[in-house]
Amino acid sequence: MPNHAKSRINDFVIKLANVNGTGSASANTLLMKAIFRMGIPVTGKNFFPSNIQGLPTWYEIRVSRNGYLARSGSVDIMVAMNQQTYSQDLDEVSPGGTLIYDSTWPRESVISRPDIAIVGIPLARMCNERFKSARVRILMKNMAYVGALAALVDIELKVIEKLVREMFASKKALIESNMEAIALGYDYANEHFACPLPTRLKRLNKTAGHIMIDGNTAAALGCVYAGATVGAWYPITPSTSLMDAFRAFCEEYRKDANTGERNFCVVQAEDELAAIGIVLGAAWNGARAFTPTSGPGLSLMSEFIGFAYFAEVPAVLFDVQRVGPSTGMPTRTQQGDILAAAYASHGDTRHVVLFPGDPRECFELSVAAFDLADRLQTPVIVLSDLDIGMNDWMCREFEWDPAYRPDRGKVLNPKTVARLRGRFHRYVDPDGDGIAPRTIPGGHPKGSYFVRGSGHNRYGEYTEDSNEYVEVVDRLKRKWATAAKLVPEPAIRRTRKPASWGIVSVGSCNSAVNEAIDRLAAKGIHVNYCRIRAFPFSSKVTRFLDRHDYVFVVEQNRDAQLKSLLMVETTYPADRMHSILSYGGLPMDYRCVVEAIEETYLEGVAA
Amino acid sequence: MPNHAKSRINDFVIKLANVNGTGSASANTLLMKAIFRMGIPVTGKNFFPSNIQGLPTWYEIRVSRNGYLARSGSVDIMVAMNQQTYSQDLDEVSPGGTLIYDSTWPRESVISRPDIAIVGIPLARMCNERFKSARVRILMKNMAYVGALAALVDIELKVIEKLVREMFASKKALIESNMEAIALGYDYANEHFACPLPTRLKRLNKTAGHIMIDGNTAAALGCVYAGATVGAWYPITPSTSLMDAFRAFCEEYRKDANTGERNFCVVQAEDELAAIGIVLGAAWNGARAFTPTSGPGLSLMSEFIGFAYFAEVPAVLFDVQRVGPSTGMPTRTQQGDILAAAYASHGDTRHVVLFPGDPRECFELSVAAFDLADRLQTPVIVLSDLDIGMNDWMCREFEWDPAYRPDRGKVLNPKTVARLRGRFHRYVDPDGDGIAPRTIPGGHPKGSYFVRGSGHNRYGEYTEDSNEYVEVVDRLKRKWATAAKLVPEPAIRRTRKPASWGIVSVGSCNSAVNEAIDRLAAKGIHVNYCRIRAFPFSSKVTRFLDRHDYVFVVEQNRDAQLKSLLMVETTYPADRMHSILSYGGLPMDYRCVVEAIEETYLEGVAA
Amino acid sequence: MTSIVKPRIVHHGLSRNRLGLTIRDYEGGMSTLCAGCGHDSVTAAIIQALFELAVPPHRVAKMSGIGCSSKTPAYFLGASHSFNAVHGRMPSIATGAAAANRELYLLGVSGDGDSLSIGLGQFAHAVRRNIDMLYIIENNGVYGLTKGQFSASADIGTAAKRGEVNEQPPIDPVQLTMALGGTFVARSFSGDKDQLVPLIKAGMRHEGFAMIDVLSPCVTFNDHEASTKSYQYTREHSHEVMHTDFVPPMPGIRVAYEEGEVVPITMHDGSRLLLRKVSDDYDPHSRGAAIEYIRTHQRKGEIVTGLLFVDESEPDMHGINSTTGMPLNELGFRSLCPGKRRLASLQRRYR
Amino acid sequence: MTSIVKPRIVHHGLSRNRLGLTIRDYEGGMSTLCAGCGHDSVTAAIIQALFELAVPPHRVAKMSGIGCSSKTPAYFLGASHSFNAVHGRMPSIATGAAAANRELYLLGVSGDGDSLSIGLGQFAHAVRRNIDMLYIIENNGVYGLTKGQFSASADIGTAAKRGEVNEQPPIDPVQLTMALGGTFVARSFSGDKDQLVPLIKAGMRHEGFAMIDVLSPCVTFNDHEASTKSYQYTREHSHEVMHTDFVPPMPGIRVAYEEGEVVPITMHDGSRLLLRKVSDDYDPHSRGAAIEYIRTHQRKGEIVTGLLFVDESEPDMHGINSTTGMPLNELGFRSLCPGKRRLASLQRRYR
Ligand SMILES: Cc1ncc(C[n+]2csc(CCOP(=O)(O)OP(=O)(O)O)c2C)c(N)n1
Ligand SMILES: Cc1ncc(C[n+]2csc(CCOP(=O)(O)OP(=O)(O)O)c2C)c(N)n1
Ligand code: SF4
Ligand code: SF4
Ligand SMILES: [Mg+2]
Ligand SMILES: [Mg+2]
Repeated sequence: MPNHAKSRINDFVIKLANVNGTGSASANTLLMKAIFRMGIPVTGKNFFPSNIQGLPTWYEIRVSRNGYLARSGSVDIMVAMNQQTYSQDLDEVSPGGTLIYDSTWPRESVISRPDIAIVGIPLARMCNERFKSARVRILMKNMAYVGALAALVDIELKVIEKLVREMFASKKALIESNMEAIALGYDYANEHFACPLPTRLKRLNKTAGHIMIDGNTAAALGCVYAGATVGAWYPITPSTSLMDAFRAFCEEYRKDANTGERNFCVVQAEDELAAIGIVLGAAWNGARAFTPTSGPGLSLMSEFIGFAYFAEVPAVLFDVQRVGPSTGMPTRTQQGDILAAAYASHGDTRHVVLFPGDPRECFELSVAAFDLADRLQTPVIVLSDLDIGMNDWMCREFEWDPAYRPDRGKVLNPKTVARLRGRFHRYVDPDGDGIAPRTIPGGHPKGSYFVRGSGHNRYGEYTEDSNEYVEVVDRLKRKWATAAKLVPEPAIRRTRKPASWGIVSVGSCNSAVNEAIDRLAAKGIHVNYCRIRAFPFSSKVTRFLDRHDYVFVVEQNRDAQLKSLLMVETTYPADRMHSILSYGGLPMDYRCVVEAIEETYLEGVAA
Repeated sequence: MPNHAKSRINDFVIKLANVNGTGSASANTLLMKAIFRMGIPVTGKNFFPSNIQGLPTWYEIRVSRNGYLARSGSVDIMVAMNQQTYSQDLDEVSPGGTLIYDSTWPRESVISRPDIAIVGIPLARMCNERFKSARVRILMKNMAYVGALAALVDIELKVIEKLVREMFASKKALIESNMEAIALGYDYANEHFACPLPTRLKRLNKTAGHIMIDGNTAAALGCVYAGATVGAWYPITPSTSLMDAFRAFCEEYRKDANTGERNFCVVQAEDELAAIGIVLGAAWNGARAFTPTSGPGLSLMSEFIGFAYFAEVPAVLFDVQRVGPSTGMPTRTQQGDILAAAYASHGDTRHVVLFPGDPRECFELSVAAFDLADRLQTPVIVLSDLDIGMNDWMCREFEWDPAYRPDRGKVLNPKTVARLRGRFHRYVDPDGDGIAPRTIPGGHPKGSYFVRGSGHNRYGEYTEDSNEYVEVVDRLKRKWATAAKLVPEPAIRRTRKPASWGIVSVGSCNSAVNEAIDRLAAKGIHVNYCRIRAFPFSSKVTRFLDRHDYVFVVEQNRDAQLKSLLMVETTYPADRMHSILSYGGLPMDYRCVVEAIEETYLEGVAA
Repeated sequence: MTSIVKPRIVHHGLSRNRLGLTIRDYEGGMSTLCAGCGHDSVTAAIIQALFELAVPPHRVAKMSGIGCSSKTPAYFLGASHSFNAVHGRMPSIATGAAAANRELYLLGVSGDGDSLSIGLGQFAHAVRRNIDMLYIIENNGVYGLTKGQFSASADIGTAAKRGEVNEQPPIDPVQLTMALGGTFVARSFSGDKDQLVPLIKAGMRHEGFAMIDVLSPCVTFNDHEASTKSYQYTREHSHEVMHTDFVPPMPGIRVAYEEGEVVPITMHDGSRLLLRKVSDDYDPHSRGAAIEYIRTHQRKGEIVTGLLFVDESEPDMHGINSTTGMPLNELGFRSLCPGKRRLASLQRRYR
Repeated sequence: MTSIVKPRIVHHGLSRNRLGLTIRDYEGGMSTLCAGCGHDSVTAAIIQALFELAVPPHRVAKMSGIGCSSKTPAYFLGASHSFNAVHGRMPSIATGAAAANRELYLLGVSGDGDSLSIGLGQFAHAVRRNIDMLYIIENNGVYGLTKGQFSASADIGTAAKRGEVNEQPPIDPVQLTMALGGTFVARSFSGDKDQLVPLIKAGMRHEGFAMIDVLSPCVTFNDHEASTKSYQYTREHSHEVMHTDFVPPMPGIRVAYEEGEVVPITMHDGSRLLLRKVSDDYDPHSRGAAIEYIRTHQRKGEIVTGLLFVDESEPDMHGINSTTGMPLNELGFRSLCPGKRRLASLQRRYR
């Protein structure tokens, strides 16, 4: 076996090419978790088709002792389990890398490249010899490659075993067979190849205090912790798992053990128009309610979102973005709904948008979203994406402040209503912050009012009068100014050196940008970084812009939507913003940021 | 009778305050048409409630020998037929003006203002004495005030009579009774007051070659002339009359007199999502198809609009804007859907938008919309509004070039397909303009392809591949650049004097802006004017901007949507654009433009 | 400007209900519908029924979509909360309201356009979920508010009533709701207060989705000769010289008839409806028999009115969900938030 | 990348239809559905039926929404035009296509999610308009593509099959279509090619809206023990250590039975369906009798299959509209544009 690989400890990429529906996800997650438990920073990205069984699917594990979580663009070890994609997978291996394949059916002629190592392991044959049922054989093949990798890159077997025990805690019989399969691969690799490879792992202590979690689960947890009781949704990839997780957590924490009674209500709506309607109906009644969706759902909800803006009904929406336009590539990631979310609906509407940058922020910002929605009495859209939502990210453990109490905003309780001198008027702004106190149906007779999206005056009465209408929408504008003061501040990262260039970005670009900044710094290019976490833009965002001569706006869409929003909503000159765009549907690769900025830098040096 | 009025010939405003459902619209239109036929430029604006019967409704007729059609803000003669609104109507009369009311029930105590003339005419009493049925009496009261006005402002009776004859051509019996009612009012006024008033009409010759028509009728006519065969819609104010008119024209011109067969198909859809779907289904099959709607409908259509953008299906939409957000004030006008139309749908989508400035342009641009939709294979949204769509505007007669043939764009007919060397591939761009030739179903076996909004490659095949997807959306961007070259140019008006200031505006602001420019010029303030007629912006728009130091962007919405679009889509510095906004739902009043510009001017002079 | 405040006259000596309230306390703003509109009669029946039921007005949430019918919640129960949703989407608002507060009385008013065209999907799924609410469809066969286009229920009357359009089969909310498994299905006529008031009371009491299809004539656009047709006619056949915006004053249609009786109703356009009131001994507990009964009489040109089907045993949405008894919107935060300690322990799964 | 090109093998000696085409000419790309998926059997039946009908493939337009079922048009009639619409909106695309070209054969394939949840409104109104098309619902009681949530038709099988969820009454496309006035209503089972092929042929020939509800098991998410439940289970009860993404290979379910016969079908999850094929002498021309028949057997737990109702006399959308015989998309511009002279004369009205 040729060995071109230079030693790369704790810094490489394993990519696994599988067939959808063969149970490989469990094996791949197991791999990633084992690395994580060895204290080594790791991330896993899943590239799966919009299909249930039979099509190609990939899983990319990046091991990075420096804690870089973005895609790096190189593949050091390819586990090629899908004959359909052999040649493509072969091409992708970086020079000096290794390709592992199932040599039950030898393919030496097809699979060969002089600059990489080819490792054939007869996974199917070994599993077929050892296991009887067809079903089990398919599954065990996956475990067998886990074993082989364990030997090749030196994953601690006891870590794997512990994971397997946890995995099958409820089906003990399976523990043994799985461990057997792992041993098959492990032993074969050890016997036939010089294990471990130079590209390998070595225990570190860098994952303590961290967890591996996906953003949808984290957001669901946020909903539970924020006290949401009503969830409504229509299934759509990649947002479905958010509601699945919410339900699961609620079954665990919100169900009476004795009576089986639930103190939550999840409604699988007939479509997205109904889902947002259910949220508005519940929120009008004072429940915290939310709906997860993706781009097409956001489009369908837009009439109702405008309604909620004008009638001032709180609502929390999660748009887990996938590739658009139109129905798009449902299993690919993008940040293409920024404008659609910010200005959803016809007429003069604008909405609070939050941009979590990782699962931890999905948790935190989903709690913030409920507080903001209640405080501002308006829809808040949490703009996540497939990469954050469905991939496992390593992040710091979530914290919870036991003193936290929901900010329900200006809600008059029945007693206060009873004490009101005059009548209750829904849209009167007593404090000048644009926010009018509301009441909850069923509370007190004096508190009743008429919610309508059609023209209403400050008293909540129907109107078609110009001045009355203008008064209401002008107040809404005032409320918008208040929103800018309440939303989460941007995350700012400053270089140690003085820098006149800045990067502005959002959401899942974060890992790529952070890595790029380090690598640029190594080349002597120093940039500051402002990760926007909310729209409207707070003054900190505009201050960041104003302090830099030149700003790179990094985002994952074709049309520079974040930059467009900055052009409309700040006074920063457009000709000082430069777009760095990545919109092919794969999680962002840090190199595109490095290259774009370096190029501009070199142009500047040359000029 | 006091007479404070100074003589104002052919330059004043009559406002008629009525109760909805009492048949006043016919009388008011009659008045306006009579003035028009006297050769005097005139315009009529209808302010009606979202209601069928019983609520207040107003009609404002502006007579302007200079041909100004915008609202002027003053009311010289008020015809107060609605007791509910007496005091409000009284307040609105400009000093020196006249108020006419039905003195059957004298109201001298309520209706009095020292600075205006009050004219009481016992309309109800006279009609009750003359006519028997309750129904006829209600209707005739309206005719009686027409007669009174005829005497007071000197409308030629023979013009009125001719109109009445045309109106009731099919019900001759009514001609006499209507003329009788008119005579009642006419005679009473002549007997009791010094007729005509100083504020009055005098025949001119300024309406030859012009017609009075509303924009929806004009747009419908454009659809007929462009050869549209399929129309689908869900009724919504203020767009409904567009499809009503299309149907009526088609019944006249497109129905076989012998067989009764129709060569058009209008589908009243179950909602707007279905309406746009029907349009796409028809357009995919090569028919010219369209749907009229308003803001809420546009929101509901947005998923499908994005689909059409990506699948490249032509479609023509008319959004007759009403007040937003949400369901809004359906009977008031606004330009609030500019951003919603330009960027409709989630993902990276952008759409061709046309902005007619009057009914004549509704006609012309609706023909252009079909040509552009076919040429660019994409949705084209004609953004009209309630003011243009439902009010009668005086405009130059429409012209038709008999040599016109529809531009069906790149459609391969079955013969061409048959001759193709290789296979037909739907999304290959042979000419570099971003437009790929299409075929029509049913034509030729070789021409078949799969329309999908989900990821497809240049061949039209399903894909989830990054590069293939990027290739397609990059071509769509190329197509967008082509669109900018094909769309209608802006209308530019230059002052004779050198001007460093410009006005940019769209649609129904036109009359107000034109009048404002004249009035500013009279004050020595000279500005050029660019009325944008399409998005994407053609190079002529950017050139106009670049040639001016300072630009006022005049539009009818709160959020400066046109200005936002200019900020995003041109390089003109945002700090050199100043918004002039009018968003109360009434057609724009020229004075707000004059005042804003004058103020800036005076500031500049002072500085 | 366009909303009219109704003079509030306190009548002494008005009878009072269990709560000590008079019928005035169940009224709302002045109607702005056309004189004689059937919807106003339904409003009156709702006021009467809720007064008799002695529901505290503030415990009722009124909901509607868009249309003349959907405006009516402004005309009754002025002291109740109300939600005027976007067109066709009231059922989802109701679903959310029910989810948040299972103790609120939910009363929805919709139109045939609102429920059978744009809102058909939401309507059907609210039925299927058995949301605990009363849902009244004020069915006039037209889109009143947008000036008289035919709705999907057009042609419920005599066969030839509206010319060619009757070739499209009407969607009958009663048969549709039966097919969707509705648990309370009734039909009435707006002018028949004797029947309507008890039906509304029964519907309010029903635990689950109660649908009452109320035939409610539109005096303005159902008027064949004077308006619908002439409206169409003006548009289609004559030169559009003038707008027609005249709504002749019309009286509402009233009717009173006995159980088991069949009466003809003459509509404003001269067409006739044959209403059959189910007789005293009609058993509304069999879905099959109800469907059979409705269809049999339909073949004879009769429209059956009354409580046609009811099933009190089906669980509503909360029953299916096993939701806790206390309204969700009243649960304290402590009972909802798993807290700091649990957060720490549950995160072990993600290591 | 993810689309697989099917090897095209020319078999000599394959039988040819009237047009001289072999069955290969009616095939499409290779299916990417799960092995054993009922939808693949429907695809096969469509191929067979259209081959036998000898329809020129390019005269057929295939349409669908979104879902596993809606993907299937890629797997048959590769030489036909096709339109894969957004979720639930295929009926409106079909309506527009029919409007533009009345001579095209329209063949729509949808799922129970696509047609009965998000698409219910459009489906109902396509039925009501009697659009001339064949509309197949591949009904599996779940949302296959989004991984097995229950659809609105869930629980069509035995009563206890899916636990608590069967408290929500399923929407039955057959009864719904009957209630909406559908003119061709049939039901079949994906594995019953003998019944399905003739039904598809009849549906293609029907002039109006032909609906076939095809029970089409989802082998992956209907599998009680191995997948649906365990999928739920993993999510709800155990710590989410691992993703479950394993789809065990399954064979498709086949069945053959005679007219008038009742057969039990064992589904992948072990539950049973009782199918009853209408007998030879069943008369599908009475709507009332058909409803009665379906309901009677439903009470016995039987699902009736076959052509249940047909009415050839109702006009389709074009009949109602009196549309000209030539497809609208073929009319010459001259016959559509009134021309310069007429424009001048008609403008006199606006003076
Ligand atoms: C999304 C949307 N589309 C269209 C409309 C216009 N619209 C208002 S009411 C209405 C129909 C109402 O008909 P129905 O529900 O029968 O009420 P009715 O007026 O007859 O009582 C329509 C189409 C709207 N408000 N919103
Ligand atoms: C607007 C929108 N919402 C949700 C989805 C996600 N989605 C795709 S397929 C599907 C359900 C499909 O179910 P069904 O029609 O029964 O098809 P099956 O897969 O069971 O054959 C859903 C909810 C979508 N594509 N678009
Ligand atoms: S238009 Fe018809 S439905 Fe509307 S208020 Fe008038 S009578 Fe009633
Ligand atoms: S998930 Fe179910 S419906 Fe989808 S392809 Fe697999 S078996 Fe068929
Ligand atoms: Mg109606
Ligand atoms: Mg399904």
